[in-house]
Amino acid sequence: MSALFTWTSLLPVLIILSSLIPGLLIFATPEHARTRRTLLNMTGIAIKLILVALMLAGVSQGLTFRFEIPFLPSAPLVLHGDALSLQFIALSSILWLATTIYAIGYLEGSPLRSRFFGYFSLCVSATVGLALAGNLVTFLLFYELLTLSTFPLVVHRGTPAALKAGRVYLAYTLGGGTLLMMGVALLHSLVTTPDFTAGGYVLAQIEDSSLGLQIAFILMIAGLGVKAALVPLHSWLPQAMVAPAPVSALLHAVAVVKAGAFGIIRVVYDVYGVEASALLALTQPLLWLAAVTMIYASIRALQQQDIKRRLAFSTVSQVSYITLGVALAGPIAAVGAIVHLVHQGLMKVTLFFCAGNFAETLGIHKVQEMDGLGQRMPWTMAAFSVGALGMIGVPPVAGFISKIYLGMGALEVGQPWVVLLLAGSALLNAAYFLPLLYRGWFGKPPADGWQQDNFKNHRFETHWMLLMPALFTALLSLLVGIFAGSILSPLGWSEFIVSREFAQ
Amino acid sequence: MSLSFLWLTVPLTPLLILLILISFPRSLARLTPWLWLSCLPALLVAVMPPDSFRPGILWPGASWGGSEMLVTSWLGLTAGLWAGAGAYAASSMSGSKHLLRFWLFWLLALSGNLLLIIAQDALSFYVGFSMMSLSAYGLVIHTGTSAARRAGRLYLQLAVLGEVLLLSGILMQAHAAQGSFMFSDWHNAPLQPLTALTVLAGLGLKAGFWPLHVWLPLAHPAAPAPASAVLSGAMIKAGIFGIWIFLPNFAVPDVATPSGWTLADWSEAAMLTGLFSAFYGVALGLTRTDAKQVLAYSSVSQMGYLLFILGLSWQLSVQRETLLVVLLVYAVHHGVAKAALFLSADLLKSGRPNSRLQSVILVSGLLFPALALCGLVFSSGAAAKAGLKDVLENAAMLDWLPWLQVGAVTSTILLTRACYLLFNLQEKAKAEPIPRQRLLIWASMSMAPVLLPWLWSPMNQALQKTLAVYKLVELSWPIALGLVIAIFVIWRRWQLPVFLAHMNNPFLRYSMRFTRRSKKALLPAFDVSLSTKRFRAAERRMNRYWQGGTVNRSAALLVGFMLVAAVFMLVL
Amino acid sequence: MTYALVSLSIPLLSALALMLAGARLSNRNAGIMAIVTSLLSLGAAWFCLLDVAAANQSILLNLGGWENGLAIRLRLSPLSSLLLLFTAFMHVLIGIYAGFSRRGVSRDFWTLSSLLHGSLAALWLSADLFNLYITLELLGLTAVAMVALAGKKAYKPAANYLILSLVASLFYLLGVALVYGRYGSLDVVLLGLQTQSDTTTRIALLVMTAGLMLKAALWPLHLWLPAAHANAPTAVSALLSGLVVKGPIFILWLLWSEVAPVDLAQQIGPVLAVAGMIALVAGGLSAMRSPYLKTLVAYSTVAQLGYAMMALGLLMAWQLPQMHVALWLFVIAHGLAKATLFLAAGEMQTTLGTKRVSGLRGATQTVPVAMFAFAVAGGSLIGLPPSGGFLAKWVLLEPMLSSPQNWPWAFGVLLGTLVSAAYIFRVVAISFDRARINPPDVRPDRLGHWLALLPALMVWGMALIGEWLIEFLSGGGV
Amino acid sequence: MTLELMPDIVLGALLLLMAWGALYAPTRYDAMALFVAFGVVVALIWARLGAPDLALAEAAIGAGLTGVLLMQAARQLPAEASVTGKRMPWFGSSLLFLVLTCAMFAAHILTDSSFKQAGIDASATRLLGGPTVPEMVTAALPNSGVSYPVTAVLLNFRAWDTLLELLVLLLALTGVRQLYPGTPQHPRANTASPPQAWPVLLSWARFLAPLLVLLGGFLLWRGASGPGGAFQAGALLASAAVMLRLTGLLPPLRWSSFLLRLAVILGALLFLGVALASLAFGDGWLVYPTQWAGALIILIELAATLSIAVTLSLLVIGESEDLSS
Amino acid sequence: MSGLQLYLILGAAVFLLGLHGLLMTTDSIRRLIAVNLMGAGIFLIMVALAGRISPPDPVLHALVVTGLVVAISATAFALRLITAAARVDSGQSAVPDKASRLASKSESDVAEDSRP
Repeated sequence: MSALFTWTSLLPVLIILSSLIPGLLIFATPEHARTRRTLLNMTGIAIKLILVALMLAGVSQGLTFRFEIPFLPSAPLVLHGDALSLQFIALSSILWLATTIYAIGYLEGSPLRSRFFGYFSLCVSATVGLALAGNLVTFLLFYELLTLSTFPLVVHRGTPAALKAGRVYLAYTLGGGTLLMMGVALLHSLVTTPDFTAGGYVLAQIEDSSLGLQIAFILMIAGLGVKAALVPLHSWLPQAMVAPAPVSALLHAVAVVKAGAFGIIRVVYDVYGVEASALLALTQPLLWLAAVTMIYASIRALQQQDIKRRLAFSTVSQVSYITLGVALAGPIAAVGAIVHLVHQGLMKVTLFFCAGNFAETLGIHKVQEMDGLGQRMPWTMAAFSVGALGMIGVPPVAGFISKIYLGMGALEVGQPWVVLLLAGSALLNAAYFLPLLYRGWFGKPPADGWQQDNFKNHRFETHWMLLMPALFTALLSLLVGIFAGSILSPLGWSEFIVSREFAQ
Repeated sequence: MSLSFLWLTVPLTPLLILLILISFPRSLARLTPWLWLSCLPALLVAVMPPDSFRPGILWPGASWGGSEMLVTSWLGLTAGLWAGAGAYAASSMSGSKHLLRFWLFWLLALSGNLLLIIAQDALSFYVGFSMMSLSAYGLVIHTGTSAARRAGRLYLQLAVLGEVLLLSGILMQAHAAQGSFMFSDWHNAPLQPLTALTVLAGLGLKAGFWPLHVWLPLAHPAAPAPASAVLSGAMIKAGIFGIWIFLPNFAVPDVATPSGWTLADWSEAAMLTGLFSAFYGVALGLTRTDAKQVLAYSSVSQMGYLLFILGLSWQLSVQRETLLVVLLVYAVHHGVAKAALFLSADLLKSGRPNSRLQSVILVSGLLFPALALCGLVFSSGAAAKAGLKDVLENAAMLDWLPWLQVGAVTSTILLTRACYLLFNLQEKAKAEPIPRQRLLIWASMSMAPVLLPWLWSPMNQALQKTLAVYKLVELSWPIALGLVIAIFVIWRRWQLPVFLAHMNNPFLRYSMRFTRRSKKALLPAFDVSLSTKRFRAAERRMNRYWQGGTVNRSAALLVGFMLVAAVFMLVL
Repeated sequence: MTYALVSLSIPLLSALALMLAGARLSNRNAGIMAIVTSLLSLGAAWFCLLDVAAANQSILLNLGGWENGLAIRLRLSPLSSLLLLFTAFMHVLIGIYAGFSRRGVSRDFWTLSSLLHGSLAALWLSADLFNLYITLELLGLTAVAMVALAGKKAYKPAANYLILSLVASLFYLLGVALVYGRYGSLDVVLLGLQTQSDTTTRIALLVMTAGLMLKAALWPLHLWLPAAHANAPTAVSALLSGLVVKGPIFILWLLWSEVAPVDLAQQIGPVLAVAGMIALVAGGLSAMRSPYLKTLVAYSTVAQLGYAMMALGLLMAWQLPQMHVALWLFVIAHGLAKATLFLAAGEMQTTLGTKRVSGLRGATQTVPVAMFAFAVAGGSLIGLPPSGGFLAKWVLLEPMLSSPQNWPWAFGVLLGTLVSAAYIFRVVAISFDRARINPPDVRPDRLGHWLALLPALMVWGMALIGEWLIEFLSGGGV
Repeated sequence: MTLELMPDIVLGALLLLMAWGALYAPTRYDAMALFVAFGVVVALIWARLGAPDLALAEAAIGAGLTGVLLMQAARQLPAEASVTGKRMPWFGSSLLFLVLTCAMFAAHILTDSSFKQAGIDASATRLLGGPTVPEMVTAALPNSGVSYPVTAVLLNFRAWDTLLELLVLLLALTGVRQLYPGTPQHPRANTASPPQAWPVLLSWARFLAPLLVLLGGFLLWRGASGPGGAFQAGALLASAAVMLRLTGLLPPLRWSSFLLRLAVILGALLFLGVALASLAFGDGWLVYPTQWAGALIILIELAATLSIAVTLSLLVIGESEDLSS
Repeated sequence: MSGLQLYLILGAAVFLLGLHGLLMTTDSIRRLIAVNLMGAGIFLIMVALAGRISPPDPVLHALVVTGLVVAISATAFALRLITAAARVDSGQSAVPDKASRLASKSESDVAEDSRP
């Protein structure tokens, strides 16, 4: 009992509560109480950031943060803050900050904001919980909660298109959740559900029940692959683009797709372990799947004329980098995968912020309408460029660091064709991003003025709450690329994680 | 206290200035005349290189520095060219639109170009290289004309391709070097032919020799003159520079690949390609009627020579030091001269000389670099050519020598045509005096081919060797022959067939086709549609059937269920 | 045991008192009285649960002190104590809803609900086949009477329900007669020691099973349920779906887990399990396509009972104790969730003035609490963690997944989950429609909405005591 | 043997005939009449099978109360769509199927030893080698407080069943009650005088009713030692009440009257009170103290008879004004 | 064949006949009669079983008595319900029933939708 109340065991719970409680309070906030809502949001974020910093310090000092309550037989609810969780938590907390500010600006004056921010906070809580989950059952729990809390955000606009997208989203994610549950249950019946362990815990059972382990793996990857948007389970993602921009940003950069990717990392490294995965011949198919996703989604992105849809397909492609890195099953590739989790988040959130800014400020949704944007909104366009170039892998934006590590990792494990794949993907990325930049910077603005022009007489090119988050994340994605060598950078932290994962 | 942090200022100064420009866009007009100062730190460290700098918190393995001649002189050349062109551009671009955009790209490209030179590891090089290549796109299409946009598209496509190839090469070589990105480690690592090929292709696309030159004759004419000057003078050289440091000729036996392949095996092919490129550039250049295009083709031709030297260096590892000097001399020489020539394309359009002195300056300023490029005695060209010849002679590779002579002749013919076309520009020039500032900068750059041999020791040493009379004759007769042929042609007013002038670059078409194709639906979408319409009728029937008679139907189902269960319970 | 009997007699006394009081007691006071007695009963049930938990085994009581076989025996197992508690809780909750929310109920509701409470308590405690028949009849008649409370529109479904309910009881009675004729005993425990799988026993079990399935509306004998449950008053629907259909399931479970010979159970188990699987899908599809909200919820009962049937069938087939746990966890989780669904559905119907699912457009704005309750309870039906539904599904899945030849059954669970998700989220998705809001006719009734939310939160709270529940139920379920 | 069985076969054939007629007679009225006749035949059969108390009950219910109930219902129901001309599909085949089922069941009964007449294989119904339940009843009868075994079973050994059964009755009444409005609004509900009855019926009722009351009292008293008991008595009393009410000789039974309500619930209330008292002060739930068992049973029976009688009469003849509160 | 067996078979026959009636009749009254027939069949079986020993098994007789009470209660309720339902069907609702008036306070505005 005493172990329940030490600060190290309570910290994970507090981190979840720091967004959950404000979220619930926000639900109860009247619509017009804007200040109160903002205050609640900001307090939650501030507390969360402080707690995360505390945990970050603790974990690097070697402390363990573990909270456990009984739930199912031999599968308790465990929250466990380790280095990998912190990577994800830090990302989601920081991006929560940016996205909340952005959303406040974005939704100014629109109805149902209390509901929106309530679910928004729930969504972050679920994401953080998912990151802190200490075993598969806990992970599953938060995985489903995430689905539930994001759905209201996807359909927030409440238009028929939004509802359609929401239905598709649910069909996919709940289906995926079910598959995941089957996989988890199957695995539980084979090896029960201990905590995530570096190097996995199934190795002992591999002789007796290889078929079961393989099927469980397939089920879980299929379940996680829905959220991670692996082809052919990806098509909810582009459709979910009807959601408001902050939601798209959150879906793509932090919460949903990352939850899937994070889950894949957990399953491969901490449940099965690299060795067992290789023995069961599981990593190679996963690798192919990731490869197919990368190329397919990139090609599809080329054909999209809607900015957000193009970004969505880009997400599909980029998230499979993470899967790719995991499936390569080598330490360097693992670093690439884990660091890309953060890098892609930062860059993609920037892109969505900017796309939202275009839509909000000038009513621009299509690629063709982007001509001359750089003149009207140079800052946003600059942030957009940083994100886009990062996606292509142009240094020194963060993306190239991931790419280098993935490539090196592929060569390390003797899969040189992956380098070719990365090259091809980079080319395709360039093919669908550069035209946007071209139009933005070098196109001619419409002769008869913009079709709509909000914020014309503002101090900045758009509402400051819309602009600042974009600039902030763009700057971050630059900085984490430039200062990748520092210990506190995502890269440094990823190497720290991997050094633990592959210690044995 | 170590001054190594000075290396940091080399790429950062332009970026810092860039930030200032962004922050105070309104004072752009006041700042532009001073922008060339951003190259000062680079020039400074080129003169007095401190210890190399390893910023631990940058990307892994980042290391900037280099005190050897290669880096310092290349840095000096690059910084000088950028400074000169920058100062020139401050004047020449002053009236144009999107000035801020131009300078932003300019400074970014500058920063990248400087960074790639001082990089001691592949990643830093790659960072600089990417910054430079992509920013240069902004310079290429600055004018916004359709030609510029077409050229820009092709340039960008190939630049990205080149970068990707380069990155693949870097990855493979870093893997061979146990994960290290330091060039110093690479030199002890085995080199795979595939790695070599990708690096060669990636950097070659920048260097612009045949057959990777396709973008070059389009991009140079499209860009504003100062941009063309740095493009041709500094940026394409970065490709050569890169090849030199990426593909060393240290054919150390114990790091050879298992197959026994070394870079030397490709040496002859590279030299042949280089020579072909030299003649190809001339041949194509002669068909052009635009001065800048001709100059661009001349660059293709000259890059061929540089490739020739590179190829040679792979074979003659023992003479690496000598060859390095030759390469440096050649690169500096060509960079300076070509930059001056490109600038003149703008200068001659900008106005008419208003005094005899100006006319003299104009003519000589045009002729010096042109003739230097042909290999005029006492100029940098002579130093370069002679150095190359010496190496060949020392290595007893005399078969190649005649080709160099022929090359000199053809170069002369091409440059004569270039000068001819440049002078023709004067006819279209505005009827106003040439801005003095531009003239001054241009003139000082034009003099460089002549002055440099006396100021810069490596070139001076190379030039010293040409001072024997027979050497002077040997250097001069091809120029003379070329001039004679050219003057004869001009005198007889021979015209090239028109179709040649209108011969289009097929790659433009490919580029367009690629762009269009990429927008078409190539792959099917796996989108699900949740439609119930099809089942609606059947559903209605079902509903009607089950609607009435709950009791009867339940009883029937009860009996039916009992029957089934009875079969299971009693019969089975 | 004393507490159990107290818990059982309090509602019966309350019913009699209410009848006696008649119109002298105002409607409101009658409600308060019923609620208070339910609360008392709840308290007794709680102590009874503690007793059983302390004893950790079943307690048997021979009524009248007569010897085994002659006396009717009551049995208080951990399961029955839990069900007692559950029943009392549901009555308190729904009583409060019926009494204090804006939707009024007639005075007879209180009599009937007290009687229902008592008869359910009698059912959970009984271990005598004929006594079970009477409780079954009591249950059926109460349910019908309560359906008829809804007024004219409900008479026809109620009449159908009554007829089929009687038929079902008679089938059961026929089986009881045959069993007594064959073994000369009605006591469940004694019969469990005696039964053999001869033809008479088979016939008896067959007719009893059929009858109980009809009564419990297990697929394919569920036709009466949607109409009856959908047409009943809101509070009644909640009681019917949450509690009443569970009574016959209890007897069915008793029959097959205790009375029937094991080999027969193993033989017939798969049939039931398959029927359960079909129920899951067929009921779910009907719910998915139902144009009316309450019909949707009612069909969802049909579907969810498929889980129970599956658990029962597999319990019979494999004779695994986990399946007891799965079955009863399903029952309790479903009861709580269904209470919420019906209360929320009723509230939304009233507030929005429409019975149609499509009338819920914009419900998240206009009736947020009720809609939220609906969604949360729906989550448990789907089996999203960490709800009670998930707990049950997990326990059900474990044995299915433990060996490869059982995996096909897991596919049924998978399908069931997906179909449930489809119909729940059909409603939820519509409620987010902001473009074509259906404006409310009356102001939402706050209390009613929050009360609807309560059981939903409880079913998710089951996760907190999940491990204890599983242990408790597997400790002495039989 | 066949000869011996002749009356049974005749009765059986009659029974089936009546049953068939009750279902498929051309008019609803015929069907109902045949169902009443069916009840009479059943009563006969039970008398023959040695269950006189059942025969009594069946006579009171099947022939009496059910008939009235059906007639009343028929009066209020709209005319039935003709069933004779049109038959449901599968009528024949389902009948054949059920006949086959019946044949199979018969075959089983004829072969299974546990269904043989008397001298049955007693071991089959012995409880784990112990005595059979009837033997137990016989053995425990002296302690039960009554001497007639059926009554002992009903009110002592299985008193819990009976208590619940009383609740079923109450429940049915509650169910019926709430089909009627709280305050009469329809003019017909305000009828001050009962409908005019035939003079013959009137005189018969005057004669029969006291007889029935008397018989009921007798049955109740006799229940302790022989066939009879609360239910039979209650049923007879109810018949009398119904008859008197139908002929207008009895005032309407008003639910609003407290005494009536008390009478209705008295049986169950007393029973439950006894149960609770035995739980609180005695040896346990429904354990009668041996010396008071007889008295308690009589008391309960009395109350139950009253309740049953009133409840049944309300169920049968309660008009809306009677039932409204 | 003994008398016991005869009555057992007879009981089964009556029960099945009732079931057949339930299958085939559409009139509510007849359905109720069918249900009562089924009940009578079962009681017949029970009484016949009671007659296996002499004196007859009192337990079974007691069970039948209880069953009869239940049956008559249910029948009475069912008949009232059927009558009420039929009144509603034919639209000649004699009196507005309590529940619907009560409901009308809160539910009067509920749109009465009809099935498609």
